[in-house]
Amino acid sequence: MELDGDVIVGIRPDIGWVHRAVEKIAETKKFVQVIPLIERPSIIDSANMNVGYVRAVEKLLGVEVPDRARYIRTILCELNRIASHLYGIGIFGNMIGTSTIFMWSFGDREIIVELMQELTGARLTYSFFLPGGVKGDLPDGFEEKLEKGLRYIENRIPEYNALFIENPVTEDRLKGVGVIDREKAVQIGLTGPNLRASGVEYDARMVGEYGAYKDLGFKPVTRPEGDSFARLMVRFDEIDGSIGLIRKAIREMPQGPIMHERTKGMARQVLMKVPEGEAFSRVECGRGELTFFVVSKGGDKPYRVRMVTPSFRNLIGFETALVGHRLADVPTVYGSLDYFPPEADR
Amino acid sequence: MSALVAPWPISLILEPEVFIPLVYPGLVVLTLTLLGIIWLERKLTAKVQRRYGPLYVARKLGGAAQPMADGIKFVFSEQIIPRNTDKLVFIFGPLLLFTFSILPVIGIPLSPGYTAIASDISLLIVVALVVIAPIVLLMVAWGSNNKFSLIGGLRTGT
Amino acid sequence: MERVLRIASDTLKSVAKELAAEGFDHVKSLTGMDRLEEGLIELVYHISSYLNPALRGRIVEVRTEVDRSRPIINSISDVFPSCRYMELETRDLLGVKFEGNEEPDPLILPEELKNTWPLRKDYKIPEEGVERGRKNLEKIGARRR
Amino acid sequence: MGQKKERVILLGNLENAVRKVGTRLADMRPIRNIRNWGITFSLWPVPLTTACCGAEFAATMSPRFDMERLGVLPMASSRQTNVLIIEGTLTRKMAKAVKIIYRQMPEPKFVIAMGSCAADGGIFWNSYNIVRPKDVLPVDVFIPGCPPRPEAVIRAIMQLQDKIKRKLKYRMDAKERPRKRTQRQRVPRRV
Repeated sequence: MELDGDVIVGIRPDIGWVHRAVEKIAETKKFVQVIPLIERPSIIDSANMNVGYVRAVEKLLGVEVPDRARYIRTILCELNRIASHLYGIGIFGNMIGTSTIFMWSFGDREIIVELMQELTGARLTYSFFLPGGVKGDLPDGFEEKLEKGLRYIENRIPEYNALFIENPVTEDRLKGVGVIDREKAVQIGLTGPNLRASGVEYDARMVGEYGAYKDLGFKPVTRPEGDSFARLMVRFDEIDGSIGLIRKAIREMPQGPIMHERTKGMARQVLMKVPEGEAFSRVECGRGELTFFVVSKGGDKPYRVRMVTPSFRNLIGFETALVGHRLADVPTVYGSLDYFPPEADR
Repeated sequence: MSALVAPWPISLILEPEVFIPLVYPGLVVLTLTLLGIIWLERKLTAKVQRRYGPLYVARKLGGAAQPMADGIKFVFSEQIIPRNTDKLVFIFGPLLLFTFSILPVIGIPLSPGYTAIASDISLLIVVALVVIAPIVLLMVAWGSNNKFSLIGGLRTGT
Repeated sequence: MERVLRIASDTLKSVAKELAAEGFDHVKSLTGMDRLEEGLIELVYHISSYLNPALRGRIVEVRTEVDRSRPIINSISDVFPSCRYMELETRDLLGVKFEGNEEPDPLILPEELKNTWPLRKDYKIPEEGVERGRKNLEKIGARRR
Repeated sequence: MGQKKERVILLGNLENAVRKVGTRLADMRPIRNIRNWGITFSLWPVPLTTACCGAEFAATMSPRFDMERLGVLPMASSRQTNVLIIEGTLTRKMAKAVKIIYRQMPEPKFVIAMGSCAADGGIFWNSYNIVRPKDVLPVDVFIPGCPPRPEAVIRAIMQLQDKIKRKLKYRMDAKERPRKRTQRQRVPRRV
């Protein structure tokens, strides 16, 4: 970061601190073993990572997921998105200095993590989706717990507004800081809430062919301003959107099998030979759009797994947002772009 | 009164001349209130953040001994003096900073009958002593010979 | 994938300009694949559009090959700035030199792994597997079951 | 009176003498207990999130598994901390930073390696960019799990507290630390 006195003149991100070579290791593992591997980069958003890879493998296999599995996938992905947004808001609050918001959002996130543990058994890394379907069905009594948890989160959001959003200190620090306008955001290829906060109405859930978003009638949330405050508010709006999606998904949950016949049972999964070919899939993670490009040479190990994560594509947002601002604005913009280093370095 | 002359050391402590600065509004009570305030502040921030504060240190008192535990830890931890700093200023800076921030107390009348320096210009003394603290702060910032701490010192000093 | 364009490596910039004119505005992902047998490195660009509602759902896949011993190609980060860091990452991991987008120090790898190009197929890393496990057991002299 | 007798006072190396007396005195029964009690209940970790286990460490700080009950308070500057928690995988670049921070910490310092990646590489064991923390730092407590649950992190802190109560010897500074031979593993052997 080059400074002229207090004003930032130039920025060159120095990443690679958490580069653990996921793509190189994926070439030494079987197709099913790659699932826990690609979840580790963004551990707080692992269901969306998992669904991205699994969609690519399903395209290679030419397998269609039964309806009930699609709905269960949507529920877990949306729950994970709420937890990921609460994590981002918590870190953002901590960077601005209000550690109360850090504690509040992490405390509320525990409710969602508890729900996901109820459904899948794990706190953070679920590996719940397999090529062809979902590992387990909804536990009984899950609907009431889910409804209770979601109502709790809905009652908590107004308290966040009162303490954090309507408070003048936050507005002075966030409004008009780190502005990325519409054309610039599209040109540098931002993704996720950062893109929608600059007024671009694009969400991979609209165009992606995964989950039950088309049947649930999903519409993205956008804000025109494009500054740090808009990015924060888009995340809060998306939490409400996700709560609505989950409730609708639970109401319209179809009956039926949860796994495709050809890939039922762990034995078939492990010894699965994927036919030769390439598949590209894109999925909306908590932080943005995640794309997978899986190439298979017919063996039981992938030839090449390419994974471009949202934080890696948001990395370029720092230069446009920060140049010209003061040194004190760096934490504000860093938190608002919700940059998660392990996800960017893979 | 004289029948109750206590043995020699206790009657010395009970003398008002010694008792006031040393015990009541003086050192002992001051440190106790200091520890109490630190403990209360940590408990209150925890209560605002919907969690317990320090708890298992002295379970029955609700973690009251936490400041003492921290103090003991600092007493026994290693003093690191970096090589390229100005040794003298680096060591005496914090000491002076603490003394100059406590020093104005001598001008303040602790109880109706008792002040350390009983004079009619004691307000002037207090104001004069309070002014010195930022200068010592800059000395501390200058002592550690590191541009970030210098910037920090300038920002807090002015 | 609806549209796949296989083009020679030197016409990449002109194709990128055409796509930009057509309404595509960002690169979703740039994949570098090392084809050891044919002695080639294949670059796959996935380009799509945010603003143009007609093209929003469609992704164009542009594929070019570069010779493995002399992997040089001109960069399209001036047409699509969004792929600047992806090009730098491919340079670090695969050794493909993008003219017009050079940076002295590596983006993702540490200093000592600067020119090792780990994603190439000839850069081997220890693999797991039953045979390897058995060899370790013999090394320890474990009783053969 | 005659000539004044020269009295030779054997001073020896004063600095060493004071150091020895200090360490022996600090290891005496009453002082050792108070010191160990003080250190166990105020373990302040460095907020150094090396990798993805940081999410679970943050969950340990959150209201539900509140770490501050045990007196653990993440402190900003590494001068006031005495625990270094390596949260997750240690890459080569991060290992250099961790080494610098470890040297900055004052002496009674401990290292907790959190997660199976920090124990022995975990799921990234065959990556070319991974360093085992046990080759870089003397590690006191390992926490299994990927990511370990917050209860496991708190159990590790309790284990560290027991370890301190049982066998912490007083050392004035790093010079007296017993040099344990840590075998250097340079690059994972190429197959």
